[in-house]
Amino acid sequence: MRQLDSVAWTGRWKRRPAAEKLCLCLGVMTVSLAVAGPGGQVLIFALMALLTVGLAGVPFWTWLRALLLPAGFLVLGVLTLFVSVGWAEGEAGGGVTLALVPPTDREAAVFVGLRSAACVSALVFLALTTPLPALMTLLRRLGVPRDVADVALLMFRFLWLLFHCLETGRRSQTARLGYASRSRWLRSSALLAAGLLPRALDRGTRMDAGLRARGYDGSLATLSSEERPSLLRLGGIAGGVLVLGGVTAWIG
Amino acid sequence: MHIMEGFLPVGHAVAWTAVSAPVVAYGSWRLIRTVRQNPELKLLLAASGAYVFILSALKIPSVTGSCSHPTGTGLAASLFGPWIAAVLGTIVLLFQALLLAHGGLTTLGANVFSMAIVGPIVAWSLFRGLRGAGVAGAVAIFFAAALGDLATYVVTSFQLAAAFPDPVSGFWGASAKFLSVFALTQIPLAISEGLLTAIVYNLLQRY
Amino acid sequence: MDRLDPAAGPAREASGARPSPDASGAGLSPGGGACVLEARGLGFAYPEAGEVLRGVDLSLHAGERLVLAGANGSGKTTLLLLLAGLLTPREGTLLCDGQPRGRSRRAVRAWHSRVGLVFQDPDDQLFAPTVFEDVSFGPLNQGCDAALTRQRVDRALAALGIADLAERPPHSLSFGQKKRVSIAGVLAMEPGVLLLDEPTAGLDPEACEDLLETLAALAASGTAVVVATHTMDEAWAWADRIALFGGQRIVACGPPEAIFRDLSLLETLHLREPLLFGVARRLADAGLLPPGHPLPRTQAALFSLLSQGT
Amino acid sequence: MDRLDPAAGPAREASGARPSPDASGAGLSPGGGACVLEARGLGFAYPEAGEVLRGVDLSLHAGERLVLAGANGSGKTTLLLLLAGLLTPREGTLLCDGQPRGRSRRAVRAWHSRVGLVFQDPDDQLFAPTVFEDVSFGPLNQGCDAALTRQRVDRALAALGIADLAERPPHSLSFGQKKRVSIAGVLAMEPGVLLLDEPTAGLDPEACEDLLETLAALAASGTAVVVATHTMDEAWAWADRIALFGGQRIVACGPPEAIFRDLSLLETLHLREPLLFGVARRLADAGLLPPGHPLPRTQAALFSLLSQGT
Repeated sequence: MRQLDSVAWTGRWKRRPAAEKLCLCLGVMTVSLAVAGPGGQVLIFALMALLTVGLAGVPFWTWLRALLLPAGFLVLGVLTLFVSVGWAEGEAGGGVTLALVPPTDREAAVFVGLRSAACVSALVFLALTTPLPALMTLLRRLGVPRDVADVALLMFRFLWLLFHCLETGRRSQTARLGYASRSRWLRSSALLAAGLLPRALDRGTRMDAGLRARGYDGSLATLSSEERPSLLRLGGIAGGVLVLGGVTAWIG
Repeated sequence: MHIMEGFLPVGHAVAWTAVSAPVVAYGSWRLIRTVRQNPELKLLLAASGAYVFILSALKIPSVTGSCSHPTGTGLAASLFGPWIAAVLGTIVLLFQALLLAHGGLTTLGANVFSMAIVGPIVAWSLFRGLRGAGVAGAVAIFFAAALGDLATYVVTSFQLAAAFPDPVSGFWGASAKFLSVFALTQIPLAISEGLLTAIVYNLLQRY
Repeated sequence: MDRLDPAAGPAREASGARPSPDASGAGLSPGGGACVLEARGLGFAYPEAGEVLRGVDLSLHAGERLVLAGANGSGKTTLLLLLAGLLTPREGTLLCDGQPRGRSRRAVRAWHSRVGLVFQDPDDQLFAPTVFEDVSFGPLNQGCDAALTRQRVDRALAALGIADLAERPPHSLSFGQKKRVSIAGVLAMEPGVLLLDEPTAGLDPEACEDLLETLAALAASGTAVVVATHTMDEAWAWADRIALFGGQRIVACGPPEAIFRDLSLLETLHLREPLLFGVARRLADAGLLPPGHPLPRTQAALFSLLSQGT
Repeated sequence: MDRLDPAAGPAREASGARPSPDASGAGLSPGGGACVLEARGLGFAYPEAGEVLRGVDLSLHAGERLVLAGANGSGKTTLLLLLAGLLTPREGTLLCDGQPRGRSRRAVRAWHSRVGLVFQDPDDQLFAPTVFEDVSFGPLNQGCDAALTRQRVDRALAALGIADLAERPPHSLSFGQKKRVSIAGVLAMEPGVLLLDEPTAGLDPEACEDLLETLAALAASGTAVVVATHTMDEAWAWADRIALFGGQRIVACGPPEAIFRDLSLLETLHLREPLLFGVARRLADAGLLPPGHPLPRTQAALFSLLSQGT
């Protein structure tokens, strides 16, 4: 989490308006879900990889690591689709039968895997080039109620404070052999989880006082320093996505 | 159990989003009303939401040895009720997608339905029901957390089965298939999470 | 000791300090700045912890450097919260620019604009995703427009030497950097009084020195700066005036030299004589420093005097 | 300087310190205690932050008081985490009682039992509902039975003078009390090496002194005590030996007097000469202290020498 986040904050494309990157990501996902065939999915995956690692300058290993977690689910999911379950009805000795699905269904399963990989590559592009709060600010501009967006932005801040607390807490427990056996593990985790809740609430109360000292009375307005998205570039991205749609429809 | 980005066909993605959206919208309305009345609750809600996210980073051991992530939304439901918990859960799922590449944007609706709506509601109503029936707090919380977890897992399996029915046995066959594939990891996890939550509950009583 | 609070009676007698007829009043300070903030007979009690402050009098002048010195738990933080208008005193009055503290939303807002408080833990004050956004929060609450806010943020960041951090998220900063950002966030509101709770806690010697220099520059530009600390060496090096805390009250208040000469009082309060002060005083008494100089406030000054004297 | 780490080459030359043929090795210390913990060529890098430690050599002897001195961010905390076996070094070896650090579960467990680490913020360490339960956490995890655990907890609480807090919930304690509880929690595991990260940070002067005395008593009973700090006065007052941190390495390691004589090195590392040391050295050089005495380590000792010398 820390690594993905720090790449997003320090990357070459950090300063590009979040609206443009979100537009690209959602556009590509739409093409992938609605238009593209197997070849198109491979093309999308390659393009997004090129964009993320090549143009946006995300380190290759970071990119690969970000793909690792979804990959596990994908493989398991696709393999499940390869198998068909049947019930043998009414016969003695009958029961559950397992069989490989017919070739067309296998192809369909592989296609789902390819499509998912293409969409994941678009998601990873967004995650690795855009700091999360920029997206929250964008959502607020797009009409998400101010209070909800405020809560989300504050959550982002608190989450690092608590993450630090969790990390050092777990370390200190490890140093005192809290994870030396399975039963101790459960007990130590519970101590940590229980201890974090009052700390989290305490953080909230203290932050409330800290913000009131600066005139907080319910609204968390700040001045964003992000560039406004340019209509020209947004148009360019939309055009690019349309072209991608056309090309993928053509190659199937 | 998160459904990955792009795994659901476009129709299903849209449909689950349409199912979840009204609940989250209603929860948002309640949340806004709450913080307008009481501005300092904004900070407390955010801190609790962050806590829910952080709990998912807490690895717990399950009997089979694999580690995974308790959801924590059940706890949020007990603090703020299931509606506001659904909003916090939605934000958590969005964060997980964008900070961990876990879950996704097109599958957000489906994941919100199973993890931020059904799971917490099952956990919350079980807890209230069991407590009302005179069951001890720790026992009630064990069943609430464990069954809330299992409910999430069952719903996810149904969602996948609806998208990919079995060529031979249809929806129910596919459900059985997905349920059994994920059972190995999810059932021990649900038990672990139930135990963990019960210990946490006991500790919190003493703080 | 040229200022002694009238309420400090018992402890003052116990410590052997001489009572002084000069009660801390309004009006002009010895340094000449106008009185910006004044507390009279302030008392406070927490529902759980009972009474923590009793009969506190304090006046603060523009451009002054005041140190609140006291052991942990002596009530320094509570006093800062009261002065900043975040707690309501149980008794006593608070005046800012001669006006008592009002209860209306508008009055509270005006108070927060005039008296800024920097918390000990910077994480209690940093909430926004980037430094720039965080520092812009205060000015926007004051009703500044975007252009003015931007200008104030830039000025505050420059004053603390952290203009290069503007686009960074708080969670990627070091402790010292966060500290500076939290100060900038208050400074951007351009308060007349800046209160800081243990500002140097957790900083290494160089960062401490830099920060105290920055704060001195702020005071020189007319802001009244109040620093709460338990580090006596810092108080000696930096303060124009020191208010000593003990037993829920301000036990003595005056120029550093007068305060630190009263060893028995310091001991009663579980405080120490500042090392530099103690050494310099004994050297001067032994005739090892050239006569006619005030006691040195920095290590370098002591060493240079020492080389002249011997 | 009787010990200089071989890896400190460039900085050592830059600072003008004399290289020494005596590499920090195993065996007996000058004080005679057996070598309990040893690091050779230790290196570490965080994935986000890059290299933080490089070629660190250090040996630690029973009953020794070692101070790791360095500015914030110089890598002190990382070294403590490595020594405590909580991070795995990227390069180099670690030996405890002459045995290299193993990777088996059993070996890790033995290491954690032998080397204890107290974190800077006690809130990172205190999670149980009562002090007693918190301190019993370590011994129970080591496999002690109830009777032995109780005995160890009582002993640890007594050693830190907090036996009366046993039944209190940690969150109701003052910062100084929490600090003592967090140390007791590690002490109850009876480690041979006790590592403490900035143990006096946030404590007021009296609490600081008390804690350093407690730690000295622990060392006297045979535990090797390592304190990381950026307060040079503390290092001078307390250490048997000082390891100076800078530029990701230990730049110099030796007895305090030798370390602090190298002013240019201290400056390079953004550190300060300890005040008491600086004053005493200058007075001794000027012939104002009686000859033949080691430089005084406390204010009281300086003053008494001064009165003898003049």
